Amino acid sequence: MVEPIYIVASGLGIAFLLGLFRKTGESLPGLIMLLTLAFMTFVSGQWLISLMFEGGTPQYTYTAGFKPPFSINLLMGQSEAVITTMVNGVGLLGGLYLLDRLKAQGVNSMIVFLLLFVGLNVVVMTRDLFNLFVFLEVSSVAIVGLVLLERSTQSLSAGFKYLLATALISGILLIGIILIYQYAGSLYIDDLVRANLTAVKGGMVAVFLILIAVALELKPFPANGWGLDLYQGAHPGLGALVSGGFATAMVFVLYKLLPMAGGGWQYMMATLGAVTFIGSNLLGIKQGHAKRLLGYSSVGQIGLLMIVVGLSQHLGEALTAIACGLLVSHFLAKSGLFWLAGIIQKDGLRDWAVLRKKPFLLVLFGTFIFALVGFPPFPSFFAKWELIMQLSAAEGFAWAGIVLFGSLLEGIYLFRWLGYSIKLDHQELPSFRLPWQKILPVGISGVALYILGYFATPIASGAGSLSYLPLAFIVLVFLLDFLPARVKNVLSLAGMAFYGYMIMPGLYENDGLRFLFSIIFVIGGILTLLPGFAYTGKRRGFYPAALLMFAGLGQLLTAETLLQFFFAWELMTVGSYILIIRGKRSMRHGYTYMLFSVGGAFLMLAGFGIAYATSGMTSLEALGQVTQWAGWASALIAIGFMTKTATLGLHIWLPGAHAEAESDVSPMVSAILLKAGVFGLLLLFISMGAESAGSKPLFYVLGWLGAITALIANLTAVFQEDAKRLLAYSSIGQLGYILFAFAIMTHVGWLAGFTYTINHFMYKAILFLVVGGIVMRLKTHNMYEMGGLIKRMPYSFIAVLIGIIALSGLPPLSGFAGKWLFYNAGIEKGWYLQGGVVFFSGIIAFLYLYRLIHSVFLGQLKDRHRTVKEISPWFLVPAYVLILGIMAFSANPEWFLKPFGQITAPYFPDSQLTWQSDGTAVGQLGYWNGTQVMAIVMALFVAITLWLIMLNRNAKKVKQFNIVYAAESPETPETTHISYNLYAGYNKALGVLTRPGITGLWNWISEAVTELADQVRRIYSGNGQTYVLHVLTYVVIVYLITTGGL
Amino acid sequence: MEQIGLSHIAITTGILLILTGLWGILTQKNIIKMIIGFSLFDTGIHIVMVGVGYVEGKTAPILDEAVQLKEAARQIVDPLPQAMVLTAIVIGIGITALMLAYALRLYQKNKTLDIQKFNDLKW
Amino acid sequence: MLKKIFTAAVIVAFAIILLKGYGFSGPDQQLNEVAERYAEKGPEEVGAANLVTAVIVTYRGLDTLGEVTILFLTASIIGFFLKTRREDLTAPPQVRKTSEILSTASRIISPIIFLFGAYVFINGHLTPGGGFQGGAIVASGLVLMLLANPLKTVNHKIISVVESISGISFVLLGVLGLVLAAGFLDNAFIGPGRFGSLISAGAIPIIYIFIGLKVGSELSGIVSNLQETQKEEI
Amino acid sequence: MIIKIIAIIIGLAILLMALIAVYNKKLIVAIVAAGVVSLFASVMYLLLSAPDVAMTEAAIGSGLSTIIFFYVVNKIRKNRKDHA
Repeated sequence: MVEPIYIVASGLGIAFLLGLFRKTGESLPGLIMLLTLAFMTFVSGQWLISLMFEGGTPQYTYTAGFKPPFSINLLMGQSEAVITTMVNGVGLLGGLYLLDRLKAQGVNSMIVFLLLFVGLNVVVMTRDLFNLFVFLEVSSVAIVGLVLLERSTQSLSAGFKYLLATALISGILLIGIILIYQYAGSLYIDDLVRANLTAVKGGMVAVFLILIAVALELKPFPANGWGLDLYQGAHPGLGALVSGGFATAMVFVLYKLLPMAGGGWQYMMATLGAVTFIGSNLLGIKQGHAKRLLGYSSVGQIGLLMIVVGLSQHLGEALTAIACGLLVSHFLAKSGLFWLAGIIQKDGLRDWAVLRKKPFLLVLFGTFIFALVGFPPFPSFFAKWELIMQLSAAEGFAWAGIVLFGSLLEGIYLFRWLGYSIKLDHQELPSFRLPWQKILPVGISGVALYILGYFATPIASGAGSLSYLPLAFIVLVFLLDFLPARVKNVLSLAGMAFYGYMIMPGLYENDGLRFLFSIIFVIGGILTLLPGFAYTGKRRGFYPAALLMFAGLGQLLTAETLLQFFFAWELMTVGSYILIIRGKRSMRHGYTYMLFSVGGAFLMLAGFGIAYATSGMTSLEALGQVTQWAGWASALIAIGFMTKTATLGLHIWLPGAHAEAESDVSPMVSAILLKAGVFGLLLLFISMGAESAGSKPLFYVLGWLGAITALIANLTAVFQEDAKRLLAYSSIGQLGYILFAFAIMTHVGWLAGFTYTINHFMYKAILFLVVGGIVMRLKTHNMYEMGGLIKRMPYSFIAVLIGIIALSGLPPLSGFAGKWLFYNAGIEKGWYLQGGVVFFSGIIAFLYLYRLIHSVFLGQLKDRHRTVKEISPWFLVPAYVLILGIMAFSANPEWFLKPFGQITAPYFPDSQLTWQSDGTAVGQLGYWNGTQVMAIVMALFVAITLWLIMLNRNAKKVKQFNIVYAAESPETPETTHISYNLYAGYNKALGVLTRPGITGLWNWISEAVTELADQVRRIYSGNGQTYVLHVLTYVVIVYLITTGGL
Repeated sequence: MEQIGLSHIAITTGILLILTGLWGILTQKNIIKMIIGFSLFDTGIHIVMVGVGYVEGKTAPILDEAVQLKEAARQIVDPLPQAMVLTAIVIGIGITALMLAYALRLYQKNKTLDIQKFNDLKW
Repeated sequence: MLKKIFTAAVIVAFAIILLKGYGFSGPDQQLNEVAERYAEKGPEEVGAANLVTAVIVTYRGLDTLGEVTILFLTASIIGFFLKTRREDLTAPPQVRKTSEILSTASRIISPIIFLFGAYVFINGHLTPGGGFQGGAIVASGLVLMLLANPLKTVNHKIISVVESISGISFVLLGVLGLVLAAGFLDNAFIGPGRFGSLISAGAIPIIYIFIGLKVGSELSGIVSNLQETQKEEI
Repeated sequence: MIIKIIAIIIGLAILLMALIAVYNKKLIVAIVAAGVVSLFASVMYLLLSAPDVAMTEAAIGSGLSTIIFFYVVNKIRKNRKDHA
């Protein structure tokens, strides 16, 4: 083992040595510098391995061999090893990244670079307060020096402001140190922790000054203008070092020094962190400059870590894991982002669209963004989970709320940024150079995030046997992304089939409910992947995303613990987000979808926190064991799920997302993805129980919500001109039915719910597949630009016809079964009014469904569509498979409803449906025989069809432009096409209900937040003197708050 | 007068000097003046530090004929704050020099020493 | 104006915090544990008559190393920050002629100042003074030379070689302490000598010489760089 | 007793010089005043039995520091003249 002091000695010695190389050229010194950093990394890494995995003992180094407090001592313990390894690692990678800059500036700049890391290492290891001050100065001065790697006026003024502020801060620290020495007679941190200085009046001030100085070094909002200017003005390579290296070390210093103060002070620090986390992320929303935005985000993340450190007494043993998880994610992601900023050299967020030129950089960018917000499989996900769980367990719900709210704010600007880079239309996308020494650090950061994420899994309670097998498969597909789409499609189908083979038999044996959903998720997945064969080219990124979504969906079913469930949920979100944003005009919709998903997921997480806290369990059963705040937990979780089911108020992401998605993505997200929300709600409902206290009002509210959602959504669907948008609104409405049915919480209600769930899956998939296929052929979504397609696309016509009959709930098809059960259940429950609303919305559904046939397939064929071909068989085949399903359901409902009954029976044993031997179902209010109805209607249908064909013989054929019969102008269909604004009359009467009031509300909220951010950020006047005043004022105000007066 | 120790006088002077320095830093628009303010601020801190280490009526921590080895602990003032101040003074000049170098370059770039004029980075 | 009042209020509040922190209790009567131990054991453990030196070089040697590092850093930063353009150096300088008296005096006095500086840092373990003070004095000698003859450019090569060699030696001496004696920067790997004499206190005089040389060269470097700086090289 | 009175006088001198340093319009005067503050401070250190610190303050605080200030201000002036 190499003594830790050699980290310092080698760094310093080599730095001094480099002074001799000033005139000899820059290549050799550059190499020496990197080798030294590598050596430092090696030493600290060696200690890391020894202390973490081999049970090594911490190593103290005393100057001149005297024991503290008489000498300075350095400690290399577990946490020190972790932090120094991180710091040195970023030094090594950052040095490589900046090498060309450093060479251009000469050997002196390399000396400065090296000394920055010597300083940080000592800051981390030292146990002496004054020594900490000295080496903190070394680091700060080195940073000020490295600012000069860029010689613009901006970076000069940024460096000067930084220098002013840090000079004041270190002065405050020095005053604190001398006061500490006065009261404690020692500078040894362990002595000071023991001395209980806050009990003495002056000692309290001393401790306060030390801690506030350390806090200020973390650049707390709002006294951090100088730090933000540095991030913005300096070379991004330095930004990475400050954010990844300096801030990391300072968080550790805070952790090291905070025990000097008592409990109340720790809350103070957590409060400062909370203000920083929320404030900084709020201001990020308005920020358009990439590096400054990264600055805001860095500061915010450090605020989060301040919260964690401040609340350490509540986090118990999990503290280290949580802090490390957050720290390492932030460290890797933020350095990576700064390095990326340096590579593409664009300041405007919108200009990051150039990343699209290099897909692997885009992937890395996405990785960093997801890691920052805390998505799986990154360490931050597990850390954030555990943080929320532990905070909840300590009943710190407000803190948990703050953490989640701040994270949501962060998500707002990070995902907008990601959206720009994936999709923003950009005039020109200039290419940029990619030197290997710049790519390498970014790549390593990205890959390290995945690897560490894998190893960080046990941080979180309830991780259990989290399966990474599907993820490994996705990584494989991702690596094969260069292959043609068809090959990848085969591979994906094979993967899905194998996955289904793995999980479905087990579910079939044990759990009907999950088996039912596995049919939707896995079989549905396979069917909706088939249309992929219709695409040519590579479809980069499609398959990993789709598989990610399906893996998430599948793992929802196999999850046994809360964490596994949440993990799967987030995977599904990531996958579906990428799928959705792939659409041509989907940037905004993908963004909205992501925000609602993140917000919903955080509410869910909060609910899970309550469940974990009150039940003490990590398994999914915890949801049923909530002893306290049950109403809160249920409501939070329910809202979380309802963001996926797009219940009214939380639906605004859906129409755009589904309508603009690619033709084969729409059925995936509409027919399948939404069911994840339904599944979640069912789990919740089951664990809540119909009769438990507090549940009833919730179900009542949910029932109404479902009914109103159905009404408004169906009504809105009626007025759509865009076929896919129409189907999207229809989905919202259908999900409203499903919510309503399940909220009834009776046996029959649930049967209705299941019937709707499976049927909506089938017919919505059919409709979206066929309409998607048509859109692919015609290149338009607008129904008034279609028409007469029955002649060109007869098979599509039949599929849509069957789809809408099923959807409308007319006998004989399966939709009728749903309706019948539905009214039975509603009446039985006594929900007449709600039932009436639902009934009314069912009638409205006819209006829009009619349009799908009338405007698309009937009428006159457009001139330009005269030669259009039938839609691709790859769309038709899955649609017809699903039609078979509908037919089977319709012909013999017993096959389906009986298993549904079995699923439902354990939860609602009363008032079950009874089945007679001829397949007649008997409920409380009547009976119904699907097979007979089917037979009769089929007979009628055949008869009528034959009669029509007979009549057709006498029909008179006319030319299309025979004006007597064809009252339309094919040139400007908008104005004269009969199907344009078909329901204008209804719109006058009922349109008021479809005014986007909710959208307006959300818009208003978003504008208000943005405006607030814009106002608040004006405190950063850019004047260095004002920044210094901010720092001093911050000290005074925090003192006033802490001590309650002067 | 008996109640007031030499260290009290020094520390009061030091604190007032700190405040004067801060006032200069926060009110002077000229960058050079601000730097002077910082140098006063630093000197004030140093005086406070030495004042804290002072023990009434004792001699410098240098052992020679005047200070017997055995008696040392009862005759000298605390050497540690002095050592810290030495370090702090040297650090201080480093920072001052750096600030001045910045001031020089800032002037050469913008032809002004007014701190308010360097606000192109904000918000 | 409002801002000034606000500033004043903040400073007054800060003053109150400081006064509370100091507390103004009665005058200290005795040393705390740490200082007492330095006083009692210092001469024996370290061998330096000047206890401040003992603390600086040995007990808290790492601080000193850090401090030297900061100066080194500053010198390096100013070095690459104010890099001079070649043509500026060759351009005819427009400097006033210095008086004959000053240049003559500097020729005589400068070496004396250098000698005095050296004396101060060599005797640092016995009398007041040491590496920093000596180094600063050496640098002032250089300033005098520059004042007397502004055209004379200081030989950076020598400065930087002295700076580096003394820095490395400092670190190496520290490591020698680790290898040969009790710990990093332990001065005891050289015999203690007779207490109070020049050759005593183990390696302290040697370390202080290097500190003195280093501080002197660093300060000289800073001063000469500031003196020579021209328009920025872009 | 005498020492305390001297200390008070020096303290007042320090503060007076500091005010001059902050408020005098002429940079040169301000710099000299700041140098004098350091010089008085080093006397204060002597009174406080800190000869080491006193030497350092005298050499570095009032000596070198002032010189560096001068150099820079000179440069700036020359620059201004060159420009004008």
